[in-house]
Amino acid sequence: MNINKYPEIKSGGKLIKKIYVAVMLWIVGRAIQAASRVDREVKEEFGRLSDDFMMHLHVLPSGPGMIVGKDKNGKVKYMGWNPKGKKITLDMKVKNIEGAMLMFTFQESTCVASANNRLAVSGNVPDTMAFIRILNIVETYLLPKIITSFAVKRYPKWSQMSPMRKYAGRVLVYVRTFTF
Amino acid sequence: MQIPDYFKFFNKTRIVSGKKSLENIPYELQSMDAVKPLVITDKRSVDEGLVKILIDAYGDSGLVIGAVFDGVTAYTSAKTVLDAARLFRARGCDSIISIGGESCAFAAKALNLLVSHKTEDLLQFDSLPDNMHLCPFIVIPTSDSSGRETSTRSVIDGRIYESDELMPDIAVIDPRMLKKRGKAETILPALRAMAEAVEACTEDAANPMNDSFAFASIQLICENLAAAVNGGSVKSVLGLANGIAISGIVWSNAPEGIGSALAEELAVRTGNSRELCAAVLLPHTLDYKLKNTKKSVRGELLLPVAGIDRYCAAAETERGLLGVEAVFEIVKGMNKYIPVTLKELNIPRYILESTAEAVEDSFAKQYGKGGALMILESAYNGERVSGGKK
Amino acid sequence: MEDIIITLKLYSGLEKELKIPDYNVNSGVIIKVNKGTKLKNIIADSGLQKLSGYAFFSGGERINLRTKFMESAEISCLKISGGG
Amino acid sequence: MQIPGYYEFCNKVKTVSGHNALDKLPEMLASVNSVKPMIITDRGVNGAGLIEPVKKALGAKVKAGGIYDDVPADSDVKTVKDIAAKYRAAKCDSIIAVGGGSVLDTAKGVNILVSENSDNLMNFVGFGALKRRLKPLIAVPTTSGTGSEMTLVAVIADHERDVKMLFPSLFLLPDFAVLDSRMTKTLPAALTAFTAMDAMTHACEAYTCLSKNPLSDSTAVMAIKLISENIMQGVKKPGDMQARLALANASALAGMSFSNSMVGMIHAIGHSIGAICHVPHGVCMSVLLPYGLEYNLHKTGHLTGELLFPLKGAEAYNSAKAEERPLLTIKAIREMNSDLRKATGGKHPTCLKEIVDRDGNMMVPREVLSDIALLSLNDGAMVYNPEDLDYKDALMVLEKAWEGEPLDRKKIKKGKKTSLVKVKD
Amino acid sequence: MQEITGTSNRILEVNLTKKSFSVYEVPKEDLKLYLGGKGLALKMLYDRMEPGIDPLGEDNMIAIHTGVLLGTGAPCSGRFAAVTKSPLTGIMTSCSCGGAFGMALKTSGWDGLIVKGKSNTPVYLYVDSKGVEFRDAKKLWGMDTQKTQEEISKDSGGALAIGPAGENLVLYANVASGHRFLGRGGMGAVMGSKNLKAISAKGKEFKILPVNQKKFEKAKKKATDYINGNDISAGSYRNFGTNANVNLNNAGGLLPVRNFTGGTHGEAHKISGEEMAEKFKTSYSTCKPCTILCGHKGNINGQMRQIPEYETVGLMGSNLEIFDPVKISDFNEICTLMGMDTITAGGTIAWAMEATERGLFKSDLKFGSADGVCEVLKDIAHMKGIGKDLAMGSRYCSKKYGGEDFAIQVKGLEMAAYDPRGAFGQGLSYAVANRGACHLSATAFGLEVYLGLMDAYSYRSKASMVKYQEDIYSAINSLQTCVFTVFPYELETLLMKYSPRPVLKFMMNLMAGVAMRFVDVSLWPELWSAVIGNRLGMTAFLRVGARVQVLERVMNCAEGISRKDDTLPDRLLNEFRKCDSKERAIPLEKMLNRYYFVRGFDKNGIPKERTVRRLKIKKRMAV
Repeated sequence: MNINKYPEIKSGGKLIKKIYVAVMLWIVGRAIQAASRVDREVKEEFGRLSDDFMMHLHVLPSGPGMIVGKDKNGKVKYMGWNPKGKKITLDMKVKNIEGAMLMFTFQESTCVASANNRLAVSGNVPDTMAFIRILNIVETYLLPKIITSFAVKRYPKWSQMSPMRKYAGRVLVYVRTFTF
Repeated sequence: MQIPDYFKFFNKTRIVSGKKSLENIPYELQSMDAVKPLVITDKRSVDEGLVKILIDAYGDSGLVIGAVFDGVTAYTSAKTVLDAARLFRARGCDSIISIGGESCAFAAKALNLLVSHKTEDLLQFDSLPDNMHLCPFIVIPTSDSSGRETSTRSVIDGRIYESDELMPDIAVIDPRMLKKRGKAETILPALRAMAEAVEACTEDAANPMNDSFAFASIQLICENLAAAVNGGSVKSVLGLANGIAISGIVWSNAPEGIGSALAEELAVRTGNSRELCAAVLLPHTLDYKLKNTKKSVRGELLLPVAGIDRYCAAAETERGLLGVEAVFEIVKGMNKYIPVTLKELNIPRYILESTAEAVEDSFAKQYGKGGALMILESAYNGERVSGGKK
Repeated sequence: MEDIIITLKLYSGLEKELKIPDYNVNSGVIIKVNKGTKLKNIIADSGLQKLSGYAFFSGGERINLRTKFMESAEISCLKISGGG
Repeated sequence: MQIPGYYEFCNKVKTVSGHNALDKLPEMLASVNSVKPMIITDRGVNGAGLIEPVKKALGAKVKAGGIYDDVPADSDVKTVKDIAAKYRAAKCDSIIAVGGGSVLDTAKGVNILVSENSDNLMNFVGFGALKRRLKPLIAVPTTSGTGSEMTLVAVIADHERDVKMLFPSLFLLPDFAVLDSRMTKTLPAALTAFTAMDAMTHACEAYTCLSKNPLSDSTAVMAIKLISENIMQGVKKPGDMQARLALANASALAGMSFSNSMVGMIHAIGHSIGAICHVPHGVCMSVLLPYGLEYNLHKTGHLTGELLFPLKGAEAYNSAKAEERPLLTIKAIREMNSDLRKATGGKHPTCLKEIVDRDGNMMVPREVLSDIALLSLNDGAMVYNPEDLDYKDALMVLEKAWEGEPLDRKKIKKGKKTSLVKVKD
Repeated sequence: MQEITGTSNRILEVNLTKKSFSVYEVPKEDLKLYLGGKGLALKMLYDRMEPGIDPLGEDNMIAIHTGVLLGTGAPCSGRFAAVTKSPLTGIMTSCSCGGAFGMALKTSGWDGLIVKGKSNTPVYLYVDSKGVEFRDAKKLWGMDTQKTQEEISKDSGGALAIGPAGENLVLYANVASGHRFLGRGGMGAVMGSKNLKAISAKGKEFKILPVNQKKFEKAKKKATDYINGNDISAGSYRNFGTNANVNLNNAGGLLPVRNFTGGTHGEAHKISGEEMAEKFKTSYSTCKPCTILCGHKGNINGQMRQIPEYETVGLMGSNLEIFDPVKISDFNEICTLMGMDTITAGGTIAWAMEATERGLFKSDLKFGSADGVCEVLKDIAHMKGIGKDLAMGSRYCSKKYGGEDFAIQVKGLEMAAYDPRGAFGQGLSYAVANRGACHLSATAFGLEVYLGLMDAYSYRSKASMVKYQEDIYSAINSLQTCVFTVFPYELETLLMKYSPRPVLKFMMNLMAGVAMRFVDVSLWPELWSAVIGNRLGMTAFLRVGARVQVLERVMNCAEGISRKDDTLPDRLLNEFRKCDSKERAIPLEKMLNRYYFVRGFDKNGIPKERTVRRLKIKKRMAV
């Protein structure tokens, strides 16, 4: 039985998926920053978080990531993808690129994803819960109703989010996200 | 619910099942300090592209697969394991992944024994301690799996190696690995797994933990069997595979029943597959137990087999009988695709007698002198055991 | 055209027919032929007639008269038998 | 039993159960080749003389490396550090933890320090920090409820920095869980009731929350069946060993079930009440259980209906129509709470205002409900609850639970209805 | 000396339990459909025996039929056939043998013999024209096969006898007649289980005359000319016996070496027929009468001994890596005296050597060394020590001790001395042969390797070739004449002799089914119809072969045989011979599907209703 009949196999790359996730992370990151200025509830949520709050959501092992946190004077900013030089208080790791694809093609909502053990979160729990609520609100803004109703357990009814607030908010968030 | 005075229960295998579960493997391996697995599989799995699916799932993980050893054959021999061990050491692997049916898992477990103890001789492992430190071992069941992958046993060259530590660390059940099979090839592993689960929970020393696993396994198999055989929808095939994997755990935690002992002996003597013999003997072992043993068959069996509504609708005393009836329905219902009596297999009578004799003594006190032979005879022509109480 | 070495092994009493003095079973008859010659010509040189009754093998496989030899090889020539 | 799209199930603990399962201790120690175990317990357990059977079981052959018995009510870093120091001093090679949830969490913390021989717990926080098997750990639970012998999370508080450290890792699962009925023989009726209802809540929530899976379901049903058949017996006649063993098994099964299928809002709110009003965990659970199920009826009504079978038996399940079953289940749980209240002579509460401490004053005043609601929103368990909860929802549930009346289901803001059974409002 | 023209058609039915016998008249219809020999013997058992009976039990029967040609002086017609249910494989086994018993029985006025029941004391039968005498065999019990025959041949022309192996129920014990044997499948054990030590026949009471003397003489002359003209029968066989195959198989990579791991070996020429002929100065010692003269005897260190046949040399020589012809002859002598099948004994000992090497089995047998083998053979015959297990065959041992992948057997019968990985058609023939891994069911390697008419490493049209050969061999065994007549009678016919080889090769490779129809097999039916009188055409002759094959398959399926059993041992499917650098695996599944289609079986290998009906086999057992 000669050994070299059974060669070593290097793992390939999934470039397209990584690009797609990177773009989505960039959009969501900027959208969070936009929403923190536009939406009252998001502002409150961030208000409750500690001042040096710095969240880093990235895909293992070396996939794309996004960092959102409060800068020196407490404003919520999207801080790109490189964690060097930043003190991360909440580190949310998605176990593999396929898990990230499931989340960002909205086949699995954030809650279902963490229920299915796709995320490995280290950092204190209250911040995580706050971030999940923020993410739900941002998704309501970013995406049409049909898609978000999959991604969220309960789509905010008329009472919680008046249509005026939703559509105006959506416009403002899009504007802020795509203007530098 | 009767709790035995003393019992032990252990399940080392972590079940990860469902969509995109294969992609977890790189992360899981790293969390067990392993980076370079050796994949043990057989030609059929390679031809069906299952190995290719795993390699794609490895994409973007940055990890390396030590090698894919596809030399496992239906009969696992020590030579295959030694070849795999040499490859394992040559590539400097640190963990093992097995893709395929029973024989791949057996070879992988034996390989784990060899490389963890750094030895070349399998025969020195006569009785295995329960606390060996083995390499991380992941099993990926496929459509050929019949349950023994997730059990504590490995059979190499006809020799049995048994230890709690041989159970795989993780069983990854991914729908992409469950290729469509012919009707008989789908039914037989499922019925064998069900036979083992039914036997475990109708044993005298059944304990609540093993019962809950057994009920889960039986329910998964009974609910999904018909759908998996006819339509073969992803959900039903996945359900079936889960039921089969859980039955391996149940089997490892229960003493060997008369049904599986008879099936084993019959398979060795007639060359039929173990799955087929187990499937044919299952209803008749239960039928005999119902009528001829003191403890008879417990009512709770009806719940996983027939579902909660039929269970609650049945009267307390009738449940044992109805449970056995339900099992008969399921197994005999499959007679369009598989033989359901020993007569259809043309098994000569003298082989029935010698099989009964071989198994008789170890079960005599529980099932009486002619018990084994009565089971085989009723399984021969497919009728119910006549001479019993009812 | 460089030469290649063919070792001819004769069985089933062929060495008697060809009257080769003190034929050694292990080493056989060594002939030098140039590369690419067909089996037919090799046989002709060695003086074997009535080709139809014999079977020729090389490297564990049956070869026919038109097989060409590129590198040196060993050829066994035998009379056909019937099994049993 | 619908097979979920994705699930994970793991319980690597070797369960040893029986009336005198502890006699098998030397055998267990030998199987993990440990010769010098260290016993960790708390004053209550030691005082109740529950350590004697353990020592007797160890017998002459095995000499315990030392007994450490002043683990505080909720474990903290300081205790863990000096137990670890004692462990190293006595050169022990395994830990036997005898006690409730906090003793076990402390033991897990100690095991991390001694196995990785470091003394800073901080660098093991979070996922994937532990990479190798730790030294052997044998868990001997003395309460049949927390099920912490089956869970993979250890929670250790750091009082100086007032933060709770979470250590979720499969390597923290104990090697053995010894369910010996003698350990719970002396448990008073009220405590038996709280802990049994705690296990019941674990099982019910595991059956209805998001990462529900076949194995968690069947272990949950088995646990509920064992509890509903044995709880009254266990409370009325503490001496009945068979009931004790059944409750111990039920709590282990419930632990096995919820450590894989996670729990939802009831635990989230329960933790907050415990944190703010220091009410024992089991007490909050038994009160909040019916409210949790009511709140999620439009999402998991059919599952709640299925729970009627293990709770009240086959006849009750069979006689009720599919639509009625969920409400009957909730009614059955409320009845159980009131029966327990009678059996424990008023100690078992049926609503938040009835929770009283030893000397009779109310532990959960009304005005503190809003803080509890706010705190519960940030509890990790909220993720797994089938329905979202915001501040107002949580407050509404707490108010109703305080009063003791059933939820007004019209007020619940309902997301996408997934219950297969149309429960009439 | 009375006379029988054609055949007497009278069969003796002996019941050992009641010690009684009766005469059974073979109906004309059966004679037409099954001719005689193996065919008729099988049909007689098909009518009388139930499926599922214990081969070593009282209800098993042995049917012997001499066949029509025996006693007429036709070339190579000194053979008779016997059929029983084999204790080794649990399915039907049919053997043919060239010993003197056939002639003695035929010339005592009987065409065949059926033995039923079981005698409580050791007994032997004495047959003469009047009937059967049951004589006490207590003093014969324990004697070896040759001594027994001497004792009882004082007043008889020929005898059948079992040795100690048969008495101790060794599952592969054989039955001796002179120094020829009913070899495979354990017929000796069946006689042993009936306490039947021997059967002897007075003989020389009748003279057998063919109905059409003139036509018979013409056919006989033509047959003799073909045999003497063909250089396989007159050349290889006559000069070197069956051991002419040793060098041929060694060159073609078919020789079994070290339990079928290698295909060739440098020292193989030491045990070849050519060198043995010179060394032992061999002379003829054959069946009577025989024209090919393939059996030889020689002076082996001082003693005149029968030269071992090729199968014995292959399986007890090269397969054990023993290349000393004297040692092999010693093993052969022990097996002859004890009465054991050398092929199964060789295969089982080879398994034992490899299992010992791997530590699965405790014995001091080693490849390449002959010491210990003689003792083991004696232990097997007397069921002592490790012999007790080895006496059950390599399938039983491998299931008990492990090592099923290198137990080289199919359906329980050890494989003959041809490695199928060198001739894929032979692999299919082994898998589907009714008796188990037997080479006399279809000698596919003859066409693929020896004559080189087909590509040995392709699956194309191998199924139809194997079916054709199975049919013709079964038909020949139903005349009862020697199967070695296949080469002279077929190859010497005008069409085959003078058609150019490339045309033959092209036809055989691509259209084997069609090409086969052009082969002229008229000589056998000519001989048969000359003796019997009624006409038998070539196609009818081949249909008899097909009928016998399918009947045997029906009886085997009734014992539980199906596609799961039509396979080859793991080693031959998944490992490769040392000499095969291209590592080619046998495409068994493809060939099997095609064979079932060509044979008229269903996907699971069970004969279809239509096939059984068209071959006019009376439906008797549910299959």
